[in-house]
Amino acid sequence: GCGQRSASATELVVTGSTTILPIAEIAGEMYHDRNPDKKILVSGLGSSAGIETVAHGSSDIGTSSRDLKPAEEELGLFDTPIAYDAIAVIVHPDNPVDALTTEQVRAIFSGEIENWSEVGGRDKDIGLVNRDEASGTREAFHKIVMGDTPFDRTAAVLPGTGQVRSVVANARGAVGYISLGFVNDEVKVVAIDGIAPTTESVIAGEYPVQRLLHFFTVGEPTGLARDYIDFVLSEAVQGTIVKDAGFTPISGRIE
Amino acid sequence: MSLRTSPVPADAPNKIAVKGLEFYYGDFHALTDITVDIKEKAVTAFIGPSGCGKSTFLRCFNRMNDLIPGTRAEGLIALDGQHIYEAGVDPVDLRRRIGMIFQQPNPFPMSIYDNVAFGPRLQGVKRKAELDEIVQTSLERANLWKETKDILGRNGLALSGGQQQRLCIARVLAVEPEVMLMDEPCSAIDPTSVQKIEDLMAELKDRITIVIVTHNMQQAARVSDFTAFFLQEVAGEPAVLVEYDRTSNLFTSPKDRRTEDYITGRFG
Amino acid sequence: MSLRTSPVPADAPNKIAVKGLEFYYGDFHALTDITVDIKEKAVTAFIGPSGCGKSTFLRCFNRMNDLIPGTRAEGLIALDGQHIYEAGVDPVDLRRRIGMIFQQPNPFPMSIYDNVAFGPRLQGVKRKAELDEIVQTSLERANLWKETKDILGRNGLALSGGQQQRLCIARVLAVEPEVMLMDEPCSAIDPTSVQKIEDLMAELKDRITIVIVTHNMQQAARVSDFTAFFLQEVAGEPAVLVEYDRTSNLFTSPKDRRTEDYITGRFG
Amino acid sequence: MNKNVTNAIALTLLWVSAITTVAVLGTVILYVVYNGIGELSPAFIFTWPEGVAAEGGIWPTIVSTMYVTALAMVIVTPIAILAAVYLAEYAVQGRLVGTIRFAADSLASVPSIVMGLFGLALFVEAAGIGFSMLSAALALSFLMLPIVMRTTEEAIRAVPKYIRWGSYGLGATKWQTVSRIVLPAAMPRIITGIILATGRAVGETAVVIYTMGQAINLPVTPLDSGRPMTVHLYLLAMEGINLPAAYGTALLLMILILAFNLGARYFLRRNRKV
Amino acid sequence: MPPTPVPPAAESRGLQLVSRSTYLKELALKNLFLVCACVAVAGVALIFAFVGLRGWPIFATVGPWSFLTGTEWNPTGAEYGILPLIYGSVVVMLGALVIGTPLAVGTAIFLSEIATPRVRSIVRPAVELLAGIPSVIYGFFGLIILRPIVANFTDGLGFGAVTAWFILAIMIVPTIAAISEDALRSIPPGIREASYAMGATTWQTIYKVLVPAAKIGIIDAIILGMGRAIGETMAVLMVVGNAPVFPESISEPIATLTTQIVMDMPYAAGDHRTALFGMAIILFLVSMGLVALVRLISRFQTAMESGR
Ligand SMILES: Nc1ncnc2c1ncn2[C@@H]1O[C@H](COP(=O)(O)OP(=O)(O)OP(=O)(O)O)[C@@H](O)[C@H]1O
Ligand SMILES: Nc1ncnc2c1ncn2[C@@H]1O[C@H](COP(=O)(O)OP(=O)(O)OP(=O)(O)O)[C@@H](O)[C@H]1O
Ligand SMILES: [Mg+2]
Ligand SMILES: [Mg+2]
Repeated sequence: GCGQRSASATELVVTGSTTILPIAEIAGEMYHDRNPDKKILVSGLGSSAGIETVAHGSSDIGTSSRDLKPAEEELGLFDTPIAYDAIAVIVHPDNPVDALTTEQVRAIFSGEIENWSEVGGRDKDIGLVNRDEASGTREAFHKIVMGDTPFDRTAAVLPGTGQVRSVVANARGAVGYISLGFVNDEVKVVAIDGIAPTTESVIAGEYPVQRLLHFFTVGEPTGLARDYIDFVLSEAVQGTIVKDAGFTPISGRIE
Repeated sequence: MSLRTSPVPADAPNKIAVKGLEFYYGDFHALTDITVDIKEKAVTAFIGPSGCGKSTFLRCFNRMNDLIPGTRAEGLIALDGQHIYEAGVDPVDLRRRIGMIFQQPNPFPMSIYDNVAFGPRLQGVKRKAELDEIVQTSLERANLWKETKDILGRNGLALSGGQQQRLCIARVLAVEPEVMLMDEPCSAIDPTSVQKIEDLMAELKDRITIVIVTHNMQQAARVSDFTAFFLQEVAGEPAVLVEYDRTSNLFTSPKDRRTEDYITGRFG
Repeated sequence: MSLRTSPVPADAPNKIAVKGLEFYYGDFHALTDITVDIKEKAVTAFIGPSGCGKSTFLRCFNRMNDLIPGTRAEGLIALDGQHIYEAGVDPVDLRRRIGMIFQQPNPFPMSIYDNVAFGPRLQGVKRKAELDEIVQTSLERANLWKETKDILGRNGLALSGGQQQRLCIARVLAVEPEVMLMDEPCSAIDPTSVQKIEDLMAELKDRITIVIVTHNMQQAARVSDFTAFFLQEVAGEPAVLVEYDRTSNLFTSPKDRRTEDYITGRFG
Repeated sequence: MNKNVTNAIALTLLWVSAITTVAVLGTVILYVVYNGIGELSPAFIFTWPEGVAAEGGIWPTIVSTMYVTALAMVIVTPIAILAAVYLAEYAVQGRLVGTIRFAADSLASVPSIVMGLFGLALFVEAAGIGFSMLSAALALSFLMLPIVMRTTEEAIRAVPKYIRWGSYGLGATKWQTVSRIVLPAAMPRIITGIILATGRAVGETAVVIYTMGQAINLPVTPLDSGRPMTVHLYLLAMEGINLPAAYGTALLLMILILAFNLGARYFLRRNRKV
Repeated sequence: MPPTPVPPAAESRGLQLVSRSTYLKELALKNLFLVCACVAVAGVALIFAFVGLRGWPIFATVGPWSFLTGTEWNPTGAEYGILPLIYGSVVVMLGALVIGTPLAVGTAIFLSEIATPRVRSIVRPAVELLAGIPSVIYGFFGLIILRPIVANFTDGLGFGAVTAWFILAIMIVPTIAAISEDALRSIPPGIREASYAMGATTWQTIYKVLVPAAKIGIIDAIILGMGRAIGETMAVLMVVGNAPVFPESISEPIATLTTQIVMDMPYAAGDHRTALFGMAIILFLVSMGLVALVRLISRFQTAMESGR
């Protein structure tokens, strides 16, 4: 940290989650285009760093893809959720498996289950597709689904959502996970614990593999921070960037 | 101008007969209307100024020119009466019968033994004893056995220039050629070795027909029975065979003025 | 063996004096005990079989051998009485006074004009008029002016071999050397050009001392006043100066048997 | 006959290997052209990427690539040429020259990822230049140095010794000979070498990814960061969301590289002197 | 040298001594050039200093032996064993060599012995252009075209050593072909002529005379191709699947030293980052070692040819 920032009227520092980085950054540019005298400086350091820097005042907004830990609750941070990050488990369209339980998904990704027949599918080896460790999607999937169970390390590791999707779309035995917003017709989405991931089930909080993306501020946001956050919550951002980035807009929840 | 060789009878048979040969490097017409008979078991020398096509002509005899893309030979060259440019003649087989020695000694970068055994092996000789025998005989006939019999495993490149040239001769002898073409075989080696190689030629011509290209008129006079003088009179025009005769005649009483000018050193 | 040149008086002064020269290429001892006087305004020819060190000796005169790492010269070479290997003597200045022509014509890859102007420019001549003057005179003296006066801007490499060689001579003449060293200047060019260059040498020797290395004994006989015969008798041993005399004497009545053998073609 | 059959079979196989090589090149080029040609438009070249999936153009990445390449060329050229002059004209074979050559060969064979980490450690972090054109250019110049050095040295050595002797024989000093005769005569080949090395730099990814940063930016000063075309292509390809843009970028990159290579050839053919 | 005094001739203008300013100028220039030449040495030293020093601590903390032979690469669990990565690098490299070498040497022989000048003027630039194509493009090509094909054949994902073999094999062809061709072309033409004149066919000339004569050059070429294959990053990264494990088959995901560095660099910190630098310095040492090997072999050959 570089000491206490005096809130500036023209410059806003946003740090934190790499998952949120593209939204915050592109929204920042759009904001700057509309308000040429205002500058939004965005950097991605990770969620913990975001929470820490905003708490210590070296940034104005801390972004985080996880909830506050108990120890962080006392920092007196104000939480503005800006989007849902729901993760869909995808398989090849020909795969007869429609639904899995969280336990089955965990067993598949930890390498315990190696054949589709073990979960009611054809007798076919499972081809695991994982994301790289720098990925926010992997981090979220790990936290929500895997818990303490490690990933199977023989899985192919791909550093991009699109690649995961196209690999799964072309290999009959493959299974992978991507942000819900990136799902298209090429792949088939599997219901988890009986709930299919849809915008509705996500907003209703029923779909198990999801999390919220947060903007944290010290106290309720004011001034430039308020203005920027409002912009991020507006349809201009929610309907475009948030969707493009594969997240589910929060606008459905906020009346 | 002393002839060390015993004279060849005038009615000696022709080993190679050339009639009306024209030779082209692509568009460049290098030789025109060459007609000459190479006598069997004699040494024939080709002389002439640089660039007049001596090497080119020599390389027609074993069709080495085939390896240069775009070359063309017209007319007739017959080995023992058979036209060598005829369709169906295998140049590979032809070259086995007509050995060649080059200006620069060019032993293969392998052992002395393997150098000499190269040709026989190509022909399928595999038995060690047989190869040993061939290698020894060939080296002996090339007067190189004494110097190399203890170092047969050494790389041919490690020999001196003169020894390398004799190794190349041994290599050719190992395939028992009927004709040996030598393109300035002595120009890159020391005088003592030259002596040895000239002696060798004198010995070999009892069994083999030899054609030698040389720049050194003294050498031509010393070693050859017949001499052919080539000349390209105008640059860019094809060269012709000016005079062909017994060496003793050509050097003492040339019939053509140009031959006389050349051998008395008025040009070249 | 006709001498086209008027005889040089016997008491002509020495331009270069060599005494007890030993020359080494690293470990290889190339020349031993060479003692010879090069007469001023005469043509001196060096002859001998290939590899006997003629070029090596010639290159000692302008210290070109300095450019080959590991070479060493011992003994004395004096130009106009001054030892050229003395400490502190600038080889660059020496080379300006002793011009050199090589076997292979070697014009610079630039225009004819720039080729000739190269030397004067090195010496600091900058004025266009002065350079023009020097270029014209030098080309005239090299008998090349007529052929090139309209194409001075053309690349020197575009000339024929014989013209290139005369261009190289013009280039050397432009720096007004006192001595001109020529290392087989005619071996790579056509007979007509050889004639021209030999004529040129006959003209030049009124003002310049010329030393020429040649393989062609007829040429040595034609152009030179004095001839030195070098020989390396045993391969690996240093070469010696066998005989040095007026050309007319050396070719008609050699004193040394080896010289006689060589010029009558018994070896080489 | 048996021998001739073997000969024919073997020669056929050699033809096959050569044809395979050419065919692979053809396939790669055709594939990229086929898929990328529809993408190419002035808008694609001259506008900025936008949005999460980088729609739009790739102008800043083109500028970044050109910028860093030019900078690296400017840095490497004088050093490499003078170094080659030393090796070809001045050096006497010895331990020092052996060391220099070994170092140059080693440098030429350094995996580019190692060069990238090196640039990161030295220029970006230790020297504090940060992710920038300059850091990337410096790292790239280490990559180009041995290439330019070698081609220049070969070019200098290809100048016939007779031409040098002609100059020395006229009383030129070493430097005069080198600067007025040797370098001008060798220049076409030297320039060709530089162009080829530059082409290599254009296509380099692993070095620049850790020295230039990845942020899309239009560099102005050497201290600005940016994202070169190769890195952009890598990210697009791996992200896999916007493949058309990836094809377009690949095609432009390939056109650039081919232009460098063919340009170098053409230049040499036109200007060869010795 | 004996200082024999010689009487000076009357008209001698005397030889100039070397001028001091010229001497100094030439000396200064020479030293400037020397300094430039030493930049290459400095480069190598700097790489050692900056990559080596950064990576050094991992050898100390983990221990060189367990770093090199540890079978678990699991940085989040603080396990830094790079044996699977070394294994991956070696497997990928060997496969590429097996496929690429015949192709490259065949092409080299074709270029130097068989192609007419016209054909050569097409094939040779093609080989050079192959070297010019950026590795990301090969990677892209491999990812989009080759991987699905391999996936079809193996009924897997298509990520793994096999895919990398084909891509890498193509990438090392130019290196091996160019150096082998140089070696073949540097055989004096007289040797070829001699072989043909002995009645050898083209193929006999090639495999009995030319290939043995160029053997050392071809071995050099293969070694340098090996270096290229081990060091290649981007193309491999895009097709191997990046699983730092010992795979069960050649068509299952695998990782190499280079790809793991790229995968981990964005988020690595602390020991993990140090380990990546440690891997980089190993790569550097290996590539230097290969260069040294090539030099050693050439020296050996010189010794061979000068006799014995
Ligand atoms: N491969 C070739 N392509 C085109 N022209 C050639 C080729 N080889 C030789 N020539 C030309 O053919 C002519 C005859 O050349 P050749 O080598 O046969 O002469 P030569 O009498 O052997 O000369 P030298 O005594 O110098 O060896 C020359 O003008 C030469 O330039
Ligand atoms: N740079 C060198 N290094 C070592 N030895 C050399 C070098 N140049 C020449 N020699 C050797 O010195 C000896 C004399 O060579 P030089 O070139 O002076 O002979 P030459 O009489 O001019 O021969 P030629 O008539 O073939 O030109 C030869 O044995 C040669 O091998
Ligand atoms: Mg010839
Ligand atoms: Mg000489």
